[in-house]
Amino acid sequence: MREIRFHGKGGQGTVQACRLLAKVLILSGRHAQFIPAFGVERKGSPVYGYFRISDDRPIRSNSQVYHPDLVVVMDDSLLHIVDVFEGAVNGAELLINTKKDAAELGIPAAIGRIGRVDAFGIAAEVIGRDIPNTTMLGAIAAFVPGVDAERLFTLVGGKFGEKNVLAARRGFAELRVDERATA
Amino acid sequence: MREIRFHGKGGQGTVQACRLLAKVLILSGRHAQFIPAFGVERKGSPVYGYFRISDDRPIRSNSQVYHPDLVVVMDDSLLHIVDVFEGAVNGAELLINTKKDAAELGIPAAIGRIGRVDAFGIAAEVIGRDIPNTTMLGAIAAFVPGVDAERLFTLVGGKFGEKNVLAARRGFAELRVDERATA
Amino acid sequence: MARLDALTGNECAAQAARLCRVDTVVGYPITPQSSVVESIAAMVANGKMSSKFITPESEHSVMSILKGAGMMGERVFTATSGQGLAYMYEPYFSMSTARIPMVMALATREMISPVTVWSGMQDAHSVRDAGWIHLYAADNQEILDSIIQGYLIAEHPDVIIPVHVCYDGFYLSHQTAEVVVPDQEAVDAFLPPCALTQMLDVNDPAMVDSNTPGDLMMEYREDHLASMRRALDVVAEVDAAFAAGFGRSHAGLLETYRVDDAEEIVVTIGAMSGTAKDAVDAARAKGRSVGLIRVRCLRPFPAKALGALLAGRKAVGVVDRSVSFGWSAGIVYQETLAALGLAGIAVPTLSAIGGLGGADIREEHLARVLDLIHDCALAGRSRQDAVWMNHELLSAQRR
Amino acid sequence: MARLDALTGNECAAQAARLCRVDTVVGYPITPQSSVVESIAAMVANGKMSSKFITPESEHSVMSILKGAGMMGERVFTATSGQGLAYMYEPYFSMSTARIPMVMALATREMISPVTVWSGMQDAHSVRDAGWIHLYAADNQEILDSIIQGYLIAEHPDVIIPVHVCYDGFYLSHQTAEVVVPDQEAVDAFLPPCALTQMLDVNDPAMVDSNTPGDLMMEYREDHLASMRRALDVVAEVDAAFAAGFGRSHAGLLETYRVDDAEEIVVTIGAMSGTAKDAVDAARAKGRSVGLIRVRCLRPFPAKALGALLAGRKAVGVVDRSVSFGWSAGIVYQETLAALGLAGIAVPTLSAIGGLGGADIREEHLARVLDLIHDCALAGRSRQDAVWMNHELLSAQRR
Amino acid sequence: MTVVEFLAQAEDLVSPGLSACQGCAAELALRTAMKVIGPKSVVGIPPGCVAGFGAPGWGLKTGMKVPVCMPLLGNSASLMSGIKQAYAAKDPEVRVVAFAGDGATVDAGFQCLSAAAERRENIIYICYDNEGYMNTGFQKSGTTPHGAHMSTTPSGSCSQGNAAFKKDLPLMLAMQDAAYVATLSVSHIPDFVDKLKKACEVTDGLSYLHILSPCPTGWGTTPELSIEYARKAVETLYFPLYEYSRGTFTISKPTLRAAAKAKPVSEFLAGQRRFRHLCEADALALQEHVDRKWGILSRLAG
Amino acid sequence: MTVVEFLAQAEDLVSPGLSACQGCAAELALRTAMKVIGPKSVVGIPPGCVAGFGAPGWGLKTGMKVPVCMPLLGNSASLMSGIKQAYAAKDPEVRVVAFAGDGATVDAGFQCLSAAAERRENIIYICYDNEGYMNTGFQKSGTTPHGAHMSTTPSGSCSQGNAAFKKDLPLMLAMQDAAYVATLSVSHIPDFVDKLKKACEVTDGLSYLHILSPCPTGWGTTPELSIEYARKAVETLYFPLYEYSRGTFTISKPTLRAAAKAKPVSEFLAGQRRFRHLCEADALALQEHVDRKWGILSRLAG
Amino acid sequence: MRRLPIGRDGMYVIDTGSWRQFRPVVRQADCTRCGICLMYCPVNAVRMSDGEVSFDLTYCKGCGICKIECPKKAIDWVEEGC
Amino acid sequence: MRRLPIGRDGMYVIDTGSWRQFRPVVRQADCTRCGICLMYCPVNAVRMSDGEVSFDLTYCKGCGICKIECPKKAIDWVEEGC
Ligand SMILES: Cc1ncc(C[n+]2csc(CCOP(=O)(O)OP(=O)(O)O)c2C)c(N)n1
Ligand SMILES: Cc1ncc(C[n+]2csc(CCOP(=O)(O)OP(=O)(O)O)c2C)c(N)n1
Ligand code: SF4
Ligand code: SF4
Ligand code: SF4
Ligand code: SF4
Ligand code: SF4
Ligand code: SF4
Ligand SMILES: [Mg+2]
Ligand SMILES: [Mg+2]
Repeated sequence: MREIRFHGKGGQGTVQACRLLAKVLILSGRHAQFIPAFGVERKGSPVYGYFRISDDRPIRSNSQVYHPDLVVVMDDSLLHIVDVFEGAVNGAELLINTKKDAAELGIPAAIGRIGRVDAFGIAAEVIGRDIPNTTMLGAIAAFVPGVDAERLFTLVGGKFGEKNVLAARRGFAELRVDERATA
Repeated sequence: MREIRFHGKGGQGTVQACRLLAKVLILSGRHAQFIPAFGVERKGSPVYGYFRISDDRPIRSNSQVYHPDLVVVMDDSLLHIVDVFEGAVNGAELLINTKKDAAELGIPAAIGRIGRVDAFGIAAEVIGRDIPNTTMLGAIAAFVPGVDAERLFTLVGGKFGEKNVLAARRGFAELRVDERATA
Repeated sequence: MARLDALTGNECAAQAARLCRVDTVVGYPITPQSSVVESIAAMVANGKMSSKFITPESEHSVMSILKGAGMMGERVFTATSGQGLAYMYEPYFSMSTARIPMVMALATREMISPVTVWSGMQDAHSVRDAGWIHLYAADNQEILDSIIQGYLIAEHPDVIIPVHVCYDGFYLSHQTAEVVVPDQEAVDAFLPPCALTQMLDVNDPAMVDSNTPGDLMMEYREDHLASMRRALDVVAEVDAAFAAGFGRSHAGLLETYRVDDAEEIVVTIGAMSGTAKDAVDAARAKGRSVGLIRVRCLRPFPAKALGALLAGRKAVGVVDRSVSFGWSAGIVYQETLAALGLAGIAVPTLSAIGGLGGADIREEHLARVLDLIHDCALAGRSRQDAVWMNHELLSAQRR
Repeated sequence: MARLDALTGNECAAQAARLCRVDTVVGYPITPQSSVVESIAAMVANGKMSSKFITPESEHSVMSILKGAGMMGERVFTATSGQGLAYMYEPYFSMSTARIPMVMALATREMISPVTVWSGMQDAHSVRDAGWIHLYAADNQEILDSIIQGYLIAEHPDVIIPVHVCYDGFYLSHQTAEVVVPDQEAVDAFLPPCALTQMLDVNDPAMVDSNTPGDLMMEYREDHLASMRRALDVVAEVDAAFAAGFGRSHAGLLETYRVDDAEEIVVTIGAMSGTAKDAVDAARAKGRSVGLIRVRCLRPFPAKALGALLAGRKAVGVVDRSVSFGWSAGIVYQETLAALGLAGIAVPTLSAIGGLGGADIREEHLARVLDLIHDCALAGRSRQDAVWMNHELLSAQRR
Repeated sequence: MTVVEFLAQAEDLVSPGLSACQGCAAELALRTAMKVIGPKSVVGIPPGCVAGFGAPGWGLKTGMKVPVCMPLLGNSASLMSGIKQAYAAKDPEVRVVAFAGDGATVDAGFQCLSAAAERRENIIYICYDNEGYMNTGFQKSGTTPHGAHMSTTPSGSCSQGNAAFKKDLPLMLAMQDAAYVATLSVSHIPDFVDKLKKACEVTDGLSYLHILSPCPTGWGTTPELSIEYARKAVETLYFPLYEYSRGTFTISKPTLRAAAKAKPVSEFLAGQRRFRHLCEADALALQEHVDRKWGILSRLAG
Repeated sequence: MTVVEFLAQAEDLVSPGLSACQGCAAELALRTAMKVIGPKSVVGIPPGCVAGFGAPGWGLKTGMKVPVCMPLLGNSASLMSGIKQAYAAKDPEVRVVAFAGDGATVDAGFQCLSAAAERRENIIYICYDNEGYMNTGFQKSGTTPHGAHMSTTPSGSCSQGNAAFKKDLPLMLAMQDAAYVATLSVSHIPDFVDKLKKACEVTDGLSYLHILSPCPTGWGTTPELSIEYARKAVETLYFPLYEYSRGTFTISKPTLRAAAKAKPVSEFLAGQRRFRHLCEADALALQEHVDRKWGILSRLAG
Repeated sequence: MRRLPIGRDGMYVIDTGSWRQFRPVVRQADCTRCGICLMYCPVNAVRMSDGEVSFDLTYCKGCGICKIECPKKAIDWVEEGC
Repeated sequence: MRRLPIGRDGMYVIDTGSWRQFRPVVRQADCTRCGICLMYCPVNAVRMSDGEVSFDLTYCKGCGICKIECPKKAIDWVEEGC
């Protein structure tokens, strides 16, 4: 079982991305579950998503994720607003939309592998709007083992249109990964 | 404990009479209880009243009266519509508003003492309307031992006015009682 | 000086509201309660009572206006029945959870469908978990006294929960009986002037009742439940204080009648209890070892006290004027079972249901129920199906 | 052919309504249910579903329009939550007592005050005695399947009672999970076309739901209760038939998990059950002898079955997402106590309350509750006060 | 066929003996309306006098010859909408009728009535307006006139009766553009029958018919004067008769005639026990209200 | 003092940062209205966007500088009546205000609003009309215009969006003779401020203010055009500005100007995503509805 | 018993004729058969057949409306015998 | 805890300035101080003091209404730096 926590801001399409990711995984025969956090979701306010993936047995827990193995951050400005690493297990991974280098982000030592992608930049170029979700989906497909990327692109196309497929493909391609050793 | 059942028709003031009778008894230091029956009370439809009097201990029962010691009939036309004697104990008494003789009324053998008064006639004369209730109250004071007649007249006056006091007084005076032996 | 009078149950409720000097009454007519609010309207119109009287377009508004006035710290009152209670259910619920300590009279009524306007306690019992305190009166005097007690309970600083004073529609609401009407001075001495918090004050702006996250919500509920637990004592304390002041007690949480040595117990609620005492006396006269417990306070439920009273009995029957659809039995019966479960005692039980939709509960019915309780005691086993207190039960008896 | 999909709980409810070929859906938005009726509106607007869709001005009207259509013999559907259920309480009650066998989805929600739109089962639990059958789903697949089962149960000629399919607001309503969507043919084979009585027919004029005297009212209630008792079997039978047809069962009335040899039992309801199974496994791994019972059917309450399952255990804890204000404990707990009382068994018990107003029920909470159940078992005594599944409980654990 | 001929031959669809008070105009309104609406209809009668006097039946017996049910006090328009929509699929010609008191219409059931009008539900909604909650004991409703003594607005040393003014539901529903709106009086039966016929013709929305229905018991008048009081209400413009449809208001003939030489509203008030305590000023306030209302109506129709 | 000067110096009684969408007219309406109403006031905000964006606060924090509470969706006018009547005894000058969405006003809360108007409760009831249930996800309300695509009246192969027409609450309350009724637009702030001042003056009944409140998120427009859409609504007579008091209707200046050369309603519809699917016929139906309504209003004011 | 009660038990009928204290009697000579009494009778108790106006006394409640409304004052008011 | 929550914990404030993608900037030279931008700003973020118009950027959401409504087109639209 893999537990993932998503962090986004209202308006960045985090929930839609998570739902689509769940669908990709489920249609690929894996078990997946997504529970959005239930606050007042308005443009700009922090948004949380709790995600579980399991290969062996169906997922039974219906609670939020408190000890993520992976933290996905849709917008690096969240680093200043929310403690995105709260409760993360030692050696947890991070996937983040950022223009910056990993070193600039002040990532705690407990975090191991780090994926970075400039989703805003890509989205702005490809879609013309700064909505990072589809680009991030592509990056996730590259970062998380076992996500069927082609199926993902197909579903993205069906749901968001061709430009977003391009964004996802670029997210997939432009992911930069830093491996770090943790305690 | 004395259990009384009243029979009247909607519009004849049975409930008001019973309430007033209860008050007279209670103010005289006796225990009394009146529960009206709960149907659709409209002009002309049969109306029931359940009444209990006790000299010794407070009344505890809150059910209807099924085995009356006394049946009060506000209008002898009810004899054809309702079985006013249903469940009456052997030797029960009857007080009835009627112009007729006791013999004409077809009263069952189980009924002992019978009181009769022409309440319609008196009311028509005295009040100018055929509402028998205050006349019957007077008759009850004459028929039922221990009802403080003067107090009753006072309360009737306060509630219904002087004409009705006259009606009550005439009901009191013009009651005719037939004593019958029962099995 | 206290005055002896012959009053209906509804008049008792109106007199109590007057004596409690309520600030605002909001009333909407419904059978069998209407004469409560009508009596109050008449007293107000004639200067015999100084509260405001408002009559809006529905019960949803009745409770909503009361909530507004209650948030302003007023002492408020209303009365309703059956469908009226159902129609106000949404604001009714939020009245208790907003902790606005009013008193409401309920002349109980069966719920439609099919259509009825008559007696039954389904209305009250079905909303037993909406956060209110529920007292059930057994006679007219108790209606009057319980409303006075109700304000003291509701406004008790450890409680601050609204109180529902319930009484059998028609059987009490329309019954004329002897009642002692206390005088104003005595009530004033017992019930201090209303000193509730004014929640909305332009000189001290505050926000009341806004979006509340889960952790905080849990705290509110925890406090509500703690206050309810405390109310178990307060109900008893207030009745004791009332007895001291007025010379009449209404038994606090549970009334007991000839239970001390009783092997068999019948549990009742409301007006049937008086009739049932007659039935108990008759059974005792026949040599039966039976006693009666009347549930006066259904919410909070005096589970421990009831469990303690039931320990060691040979059988317990509960007579209900309502049904628990989920248990195919009566609601007070279901509550009593839970009290047994909590106490961990095994007592054969029986549920008897009667008096729905205006049907009468006769002494004969109750006598038959006492027989059936005795059967349970003899068999040492609970009765499977509920006993229906209808014609068949009486014919069965005759056979 | 059945189709695997990733759906929210609300989408499952909408899909189920479509598959059941309901004639009329009346919908009013409320968080967290809104997307049920929105999905249906969209399917209707796009010709993917052929029922009528009506959206009136309030929930009182929602249930009233449904009652009208239901009296005409239509198969009808709606969904609501929290305040919506409260606002429709009056017609909601009369829907069951008029014996109109619809199915309603409820994305459960905490009741205000204070204001909340979040999860909790207070809405559903507080109306448990309004005559409906209540099923509680534990995951999205069960939502979909229970609604399909619901129509078969509701319309079963021995039942004819509406069914409420409840599921945790947000935690399921907004959860995306894997769901098998059965195909129309399979559902058609399982659920025959609606053949309910048209009560109002100009060619056969009849009167429906008019003034009813007490004796007759008693007969109606007696029949309702008998049908509820029968529904206990029907719920189980229908689930078994469903399993035969679709290869999935939802455990009928009560789901059991590792109970066979368990000395200690935790009773759960709804979505927390999955999390609790993880906690049970963890406790088992630590050598604890613990099992889980999930209440799927709260109304009718499977008291005997539950009592039988609890006999001989060392302790039982019940986890609630609601409170019984009158018991200062949880509502399923109170029901469980009554089951113990009925069975006449003494088992130490504990009430745990959590997840109110959107608060999360974490595996850690449940682990702690299992510890406390164990304490009860060791002490051989029930725990007095309810356990609040909040931060303090977790900090207490850490200490 | 004259109106009298029509009424003489039309089947009475209501039980011949129901317990309405002597001289109850609601009974007349019900029987007459049902003669026009005819047997292919389903009727809903919410709590109130008409339900109370037994039109929906009692126990297992029915009070009407057409299918009849009893909505809640607050849901008639919704319940009947559900019935109509379901019936429309089977037989669109079946008329679905609510016959509701003023309390069920302008108070507890107003919201859902307004919503049904908005949804253009094709039902016939008839309000018999006896100006109070009569069945429960003569309490004030939203249509109770200013000053009336009712049991929740009693006159007394501190009160002059009802402080509010009569709520004008027909105008409000016209402002909502209900398909057909009309006011009817039992004193003008040809007009009454005519409007009911029009309501039966409507297929694209809700017809709202508001009938002034004198109540001798509640108003404190003798039973034989019920029609006379209804007539006075029309002649004093206390209750103007008119129709609304598709943006157009039409004043009905009896009211046009009355307007020509309108009598003072005091003629309507005289002799009613509920107005016994009224002082000059109250009567004046009522007259002003009537004048203002008539002003609005004439402008709308002009 | 000019209106601008007044607004510049008046205290903003609302939290400076609330989570209304960018360009939300309801936020403007709330802040502006409260500047006029002033600090001696109690406000009730039922569920809806304004409550959702935090004006009543969150957790233990408040969103306003005056006492504020949150009624139920269906009881604002009643709850606030209770507060006002209680306050009247302590300090009659305190203004009691409901600030409610169209859903809370014309749908679930309509009945109690109408009843409060009838009782002449002295409250100020403000409806910000964004033409839908926006907070719960853009569903149709009673004021949603004909044809609009909303999430419960979606357009699609079998549907052209909302079948009903916008319910006209201000006219309905005027027919009920509420003490003061006015329509307001955020595009005409001097008129807006003026009407609020008048509402504050009323002491003998209910003031009902109906504000058209463009919602960029729900209407599918860009945030910067909110005022422009409100203006177009006035200029096309889609939303005429007027007042009612004591039987008299007065058309407000901006609408008098607009009426002189009214623009077609299609100018208001253009560019809104909710109307994207509309065909010619639908637009025509809307135009006809607007014309009919304007006809009625001009007759009333004439 | 699942269904709500239907009118199969027949019609709910009250013999309201027994309420009467006075009974309407037409003076046929003065009656013009205008039908106004029929139009206004709340209980539908007026019959016009064979050119004569009569009353269904099983149900006529004796309200007096026909008497008042008759333009010819052709209806007499006769007290019911006790 | 008996009372419902009151605003004693202070005011509920969100720094909505962080939502902005573009920021309004007045060209003071073109500005006539007519105050229209102030009148229409939904968040009350326009300040007119010392004869200058400015914006409270802590809360200005960058909706663009002031820009559109300014009769002098005196407000520039500047993208926020990332
Ligand atoms: C929710 C609810 N509240 C109250 C009642 C009680 N009630 C029954 S009829 C009625 C008044 C009806 O008045 P109206 O509609 O004018 O009919 P009328 O009795 O005057 O014929 C009331 C208040 C009810 N049935 N339901
Ligand atoms: C009884 C009830 N039903 C449904 C809801 C859910 N609900 C909350 S806000 C809302 C819509 C409010 O619409 P409106 O008043 O127009 O405000 P807006 O969101 O458009 O600002 C609804 C339906 C509720 N709170 N209470
Ligand atoms: S009280 Fe009035 S409306 Fe009711 S039945 Fe009697 S006369 Fe008719
Ligand atoms: S959805 Fe519309 S009304 Fe609601 S906050 Fe956003 S813009 Fe304002
Ligand atoms: S109203 Fe008079 S004249 Fe006309 S038919 Fe009747 S009795 Fe004859
Ligand atoms: S007296 Fe009345 S009931 Fe009898 S016929 Fe004449 S109008 Fe009809
Ligand atoms: S609207 Fe333009 S000109 Fe007017 S004050 Fe603002 S910036 Fe200056
Ligand atoms: S951009 Fe919008 S929020 Fe910012 S100052 Fe201009 S109008 Fe106000
Ligand atoms: Mg009426
Ligand atoms: Mg809105």
